[in-house]
Amino acid sequence: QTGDSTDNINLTISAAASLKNAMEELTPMYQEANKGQTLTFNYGGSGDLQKQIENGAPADVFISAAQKQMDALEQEGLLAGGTREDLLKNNLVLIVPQGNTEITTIEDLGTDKAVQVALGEPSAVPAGQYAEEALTNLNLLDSVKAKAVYGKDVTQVLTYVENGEVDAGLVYETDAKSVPDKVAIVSKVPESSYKTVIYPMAVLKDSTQLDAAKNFESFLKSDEAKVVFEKYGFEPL
Amino acid sequence: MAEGYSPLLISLKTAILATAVTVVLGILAARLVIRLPEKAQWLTDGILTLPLVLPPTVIGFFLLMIFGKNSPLGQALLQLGIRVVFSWSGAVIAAIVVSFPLMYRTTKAAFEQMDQNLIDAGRTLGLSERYIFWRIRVPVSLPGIGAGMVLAFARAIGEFGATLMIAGNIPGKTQTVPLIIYTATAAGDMHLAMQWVAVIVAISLLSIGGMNIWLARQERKAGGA
Amino acid sequence: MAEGYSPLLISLKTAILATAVTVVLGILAARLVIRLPEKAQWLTDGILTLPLVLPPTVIGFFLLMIFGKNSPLGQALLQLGIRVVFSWSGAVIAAIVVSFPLMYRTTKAAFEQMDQNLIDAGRTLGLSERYIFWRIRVPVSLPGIGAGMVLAFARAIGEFGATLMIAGNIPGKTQTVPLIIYTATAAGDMHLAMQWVAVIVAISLLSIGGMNIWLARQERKAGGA
Amino acid sequence: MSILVDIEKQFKGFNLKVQFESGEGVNGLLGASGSGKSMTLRCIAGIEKPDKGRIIVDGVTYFDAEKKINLSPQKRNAGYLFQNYALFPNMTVRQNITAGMKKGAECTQKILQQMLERFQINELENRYPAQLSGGQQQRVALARIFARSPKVLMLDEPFSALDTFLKWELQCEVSKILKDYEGTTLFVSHSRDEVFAICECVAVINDGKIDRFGALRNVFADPMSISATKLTGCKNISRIIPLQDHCFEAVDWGCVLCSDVSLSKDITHAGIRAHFFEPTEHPGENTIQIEIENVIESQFKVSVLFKPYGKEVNRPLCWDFERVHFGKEPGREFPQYLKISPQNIILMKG
Amino acid sequence: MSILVDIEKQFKGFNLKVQFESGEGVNGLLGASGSGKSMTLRCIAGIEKPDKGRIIVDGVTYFDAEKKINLSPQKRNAGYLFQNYALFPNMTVRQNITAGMKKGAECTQKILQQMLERFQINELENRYPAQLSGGQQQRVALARIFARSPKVLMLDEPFSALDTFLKWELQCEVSKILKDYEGTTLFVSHSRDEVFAICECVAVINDGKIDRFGALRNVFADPMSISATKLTGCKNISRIIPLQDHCFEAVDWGCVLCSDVSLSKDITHAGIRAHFFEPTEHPGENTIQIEIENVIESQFKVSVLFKPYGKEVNRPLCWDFERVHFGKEPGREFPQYLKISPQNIILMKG
Ligand SMILES: Nc1ncnc2c1ncn2[C@@H]1O[C@H](COP(=O)(O)OP(=O)(O)OP(=O)(O)O)[C@@H](O)[C@H]1O
Ligand SMILES: Nc1ncnc2c1ncn2[C@@H]1O[C@H](COP(=O)(O)OP(=O)(O)OP(=O)(O)O)[C@@H](O)[C@H]1O
Ligand code: MOO
Ligand SMILES: [Mg+2]
Ligand SMILES: [Mg+2]
Repeated sequence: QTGDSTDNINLTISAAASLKNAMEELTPMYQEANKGQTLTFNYGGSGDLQKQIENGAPADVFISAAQKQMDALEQEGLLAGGTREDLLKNNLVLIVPQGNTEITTIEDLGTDKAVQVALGEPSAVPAGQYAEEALTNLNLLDSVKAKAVYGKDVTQVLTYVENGEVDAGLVYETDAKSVPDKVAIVSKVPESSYKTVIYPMAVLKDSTQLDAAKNFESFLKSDEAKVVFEKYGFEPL
Repeated sequence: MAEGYSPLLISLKTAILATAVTVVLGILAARLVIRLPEKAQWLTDGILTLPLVLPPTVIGFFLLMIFGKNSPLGQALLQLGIRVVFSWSGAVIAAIVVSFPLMYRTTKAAFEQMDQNLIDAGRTLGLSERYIFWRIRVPVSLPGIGAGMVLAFARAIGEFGATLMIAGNIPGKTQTVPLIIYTATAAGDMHLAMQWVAVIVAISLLSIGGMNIWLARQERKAGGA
Repeated sequence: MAEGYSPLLISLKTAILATAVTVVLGILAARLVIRLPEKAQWLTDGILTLPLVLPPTVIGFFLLMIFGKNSPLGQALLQLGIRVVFSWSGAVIAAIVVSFPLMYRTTKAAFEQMDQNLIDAGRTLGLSERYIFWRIRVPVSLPGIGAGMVLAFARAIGEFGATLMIAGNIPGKTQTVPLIIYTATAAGDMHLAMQWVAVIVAISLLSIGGMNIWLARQERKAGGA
Repeated sequence: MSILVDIEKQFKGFNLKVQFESGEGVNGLLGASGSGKSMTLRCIAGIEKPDKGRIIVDGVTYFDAEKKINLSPQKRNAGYLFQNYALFPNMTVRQNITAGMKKGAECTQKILQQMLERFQINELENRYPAQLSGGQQQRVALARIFARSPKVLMLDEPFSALDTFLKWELQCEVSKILKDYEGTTLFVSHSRDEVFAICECVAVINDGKIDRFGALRNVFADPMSISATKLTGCKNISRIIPLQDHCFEAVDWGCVLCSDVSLSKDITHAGIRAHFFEPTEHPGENTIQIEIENVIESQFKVSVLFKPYGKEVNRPLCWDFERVHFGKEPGREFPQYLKISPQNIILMKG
Repeated sequence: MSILVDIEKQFKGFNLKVQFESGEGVNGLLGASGSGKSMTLRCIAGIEKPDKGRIIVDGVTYFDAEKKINLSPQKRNAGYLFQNYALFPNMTVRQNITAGMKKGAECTQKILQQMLERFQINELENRYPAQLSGGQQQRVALARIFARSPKVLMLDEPFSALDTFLKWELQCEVSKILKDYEGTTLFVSHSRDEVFAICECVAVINDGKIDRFGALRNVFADPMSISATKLTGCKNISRIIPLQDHCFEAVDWGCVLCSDVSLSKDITHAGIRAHFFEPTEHPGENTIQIEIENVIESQFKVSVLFKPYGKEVNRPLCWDFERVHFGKEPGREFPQYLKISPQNIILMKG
């Protein structure tokens, strides 16, 4: 199964959509260093990516935005043994529309200062799951739930905040940094209040280009890649 | 089905109201456009069909721009105490926008297929253009209008991307069946998702069936034979 | 527009092929259904309209179940070297499925609105049902069929949820304009997203305009006057 | 060739119950507006399905309710000229005419040319129906039917939209074609002259029922029913009270007249065709002294409305005669008496 | 009331160029199939727009190409009976009839009842057009037009789908209505008798152009053009070569005949109506010795096709005469000569 020939290698990577900007910067770097190899990305929600892989999508590498999907694939035996690694960490931050100075701490979400709060749909959006966990642990959930608006993805949460439709929102730091002019980051959500957000990656069992895929994994772990990830707000592990 | 039946009720209410509005708007739009010179129609057609082409999320985004806090219209509405964003009215508006092209285009085609002689006869009988339109053109075009209605209703019931954006996904308020399906699917709860899919399938079979029967009766009433 | 023009080409190729298939399928389906007793039609109509009601993601999910490697069909196709998941054919299939109800329902309405006398005349002239259908019913119903085509094409061009699911979002291969809009939005690159929105608006204006002109010419050829 | 029709069909407010049998030749179908002529043809063509009965053409059962046979229109090979033509709007005149013809390149062309000439539509070959006048459409529809030589030919008022001259020419053409034609023809017409010129047998249909069926001459000479009498063009009809012998009192005209045959009991009405009065200056048998009420002059004809002298009648009688010199002003002398010969009195059953 | 029409309109393959002016009364429009009758009416009704010219009714300009006036059909108040009826399929007979009437509860009901009775459609009040026979549809269309008393009434073959008896009755009804009617009526008909019974003036239209316009009697007595002669029902037409005085050689008949007026130079054809021959047993002026080719007998009429004795002709002449006794078998004696009086010869310009 691992009969890689050195040239004409084309890796398909199913990656969480939030990685798109970073990956676009990394791709030429990798292809420069590994002549003859090309990278193809398939971006989507982690849950969708998981379902595609389960149904035979021909991907070589999977980078999920949460452990849950990776766990599922591992249990189903779809990962190549020993290739799963944690790649990145992301942080949950509290954001407000640019110019809003009322809200200064996460506790303000429980007060009248916040009339409506945008969150990711907890069952669908990983960021929403973590946000709920954090709010629970901070004893804010009951008061926030009544004013919560759930977005189907992080982008939607961002859009609401950008447009001032809500007074605050909880998103990943990386998402907040993708629109620096429009939203202001008030603070990181206390790390102790939620399980660390890990982006795991793994090579898939059905990959016919195991070596190249592993090589790509190690490239993502390299120092030059770390610089790029940091630039987009990730915390490389 | 932890959420109980409210998504079902919200979906039905939204779709019914939206379809009603769309039907009227679609008929009026078709009426305006068929009077334009043929040369101008490609542009109006292109523009009025846009909501079908654009991804619903993009439509939702535009709606947010139009009705949001930062827009003059949104501001004005807020002054009047009307909030479209995150409210049921937002869901209705989203459903109207996405279903409009279906109603409009189908109705227009039905109008075009009609026997021009009947219109001419109406005119020489001194009937006003309005009367000719509502009492002759519309009834005679009923199969086409009915098809448009069915499509619009189906689209409104299934609408999800734009609704989510402008109306939010607020359980008991704006969470429609497609939204709950989406949420469940995304969460990997296929069991719940499929339950709601079954509900939506049932709704559409029943409602489309009902509409078909109603339309057939109207036509029989109107068309004789 | 780092991706260059390929999303545009992919979108156009996909939508054109899908529309072609949908037009044929829609016409055939309408043909079958209008022959059924009226009582049976509410069911077929309901079922054939389902793809419009279901959220595209759910459709994509079902398609994945049908064409994925875990299904017998998917297995069989794989044996033949055909892979639907993550391939362009998947995008085409998704577009066909979502646009089908529009073509079907509009065409059926046009068929129903037609003068039954012409069909009867064809029959007494000994013309085969096939000839009557293709050479009389279809040409006479051209306004309706054209409307269906325009709607189907628009829907195919705008399709996104189901495509994402079954064909993936692979630049240069399955990434259509709506997908790049989605990806750009998801990555917060509103500028890029709006550029592509402009592209899709332009496509649809041009193509719908073109179709209108083509249809008008066909009708003029066919309908006299 | 033979045709047997024995069908029933119910509508809300109208019942069709038609029964006749005929051999080769041209059968006229006379009937008032709304009496069921078109419906009968539609049943034979297979467009409408009767509720009961059967239709057998040349030994082939087209329809039999009991045996559950219902041949498709295509298999019936019945040429039906629709009252409203039903031309295909998307086809040119040529395409319309050739559509129904069996394939076969050469012959198709020849027949097409023949039809175009026969029906005088040569120059319209490439037009679409929407670009034709009413009469032109009717001729194209005729050409379309004749182009495929069907087994049963059903013409529903084939000349109604044509001017006199053209009608006369086409009537000649069609009657020539029909002479050589081996199938059965059913010919619906409102014009007695047309029926007379073309048909051999006539069926008279009244309110959905066949009132009278027989050879043309017999039906016209002795229509027997009131509806048939009216449809064959008799303008003067009166209720009667039979007297002794061959005579009767015409109630509506207030006079006594005699026939040359004896009156059976079921005779209730008598009729006199407006052409059959003979002017005379002397009283006599079957002779009425007249009092003129009105004179209507038309191109070749004068209609005199009169009543028996000194009587009150519900409705005047009508005497038509031909004028030989056109343009002579009225003011002529009319006779004092009109005579009707006994063999020209039509007797009818109510 | 007055009407002035002076319009032109071009089609591919057909040019309409119609010009006439008339006062109150009923104007017949006679013309062969495809000659432009319906098109003219459509232009007046405002359904088609002429390319040039003007239409003025009762002082109101309906259309004037130069002044860019083009009144909407609604404002023209012209009642146009469509050749194909154009009933609204979604309305009942009652609704169809009342649709065009000005509002006003009581009166509407009264007029409706009157129309239903006049056109004998009382029982069909609640039917939809699809449930009516051809003739019933035509009557509903007539009722719909008459119900709103328009200023110009345009009837396009109003009785074409009716049986003889009903046609006769409705013709009486319509001519009664038209007598009291204050507007102008344009009446398209293919039936000379109908035109004769109803119209005061006649316009003859030939290939898009008005050939002849004048009082009914004048046009029929002296049609002047070939097309008008044909349309007024003359079956015998021949090219002529003028000789001295009032006489000419009839080229197609191979004989010499004389008229009672002198022949102007532009006379190229002569015609003899088939009814106007008089049988005689002696030779004489305008008398032809005949050789019978064929005898066609119809209900009340005998047509004898003959040629001058011993001559070869392209087309036989036709002599029609009325039969007074129906049912007499043929085999009668025909005369040896036919005479035609000079004043009954029609002279035409090519
Ligand atoms: N769908 C229907 N429902 C009820 N009655 C109907 C329907 N269709 C036709 N009829 C009636 O059936 C009768 C016969 O119709 P048909 O068309 O055969 O008449 P017709 O003899 O051809 O008359 P015409 O000379 O006027 O064409 C009419 O009285 C008509 O009103
Ligand atoms: N759209 C068109 N294009 C070209 N020619 C046309 C068009 N419409 C009508 N014509 C022609 O115009 C002529 C006049 O048509 P019109 O309907 O006025 O005839 P008509 O006198 O009413 O004849 P009919 O007695 O047969 O009804 C016909 O020869 C017809 O072929
Ligand atoms: O996998 Mo996501 O797009 O970060 O929810
Ligand atoms: Mg009929
Ligand atoms: Mg006409």
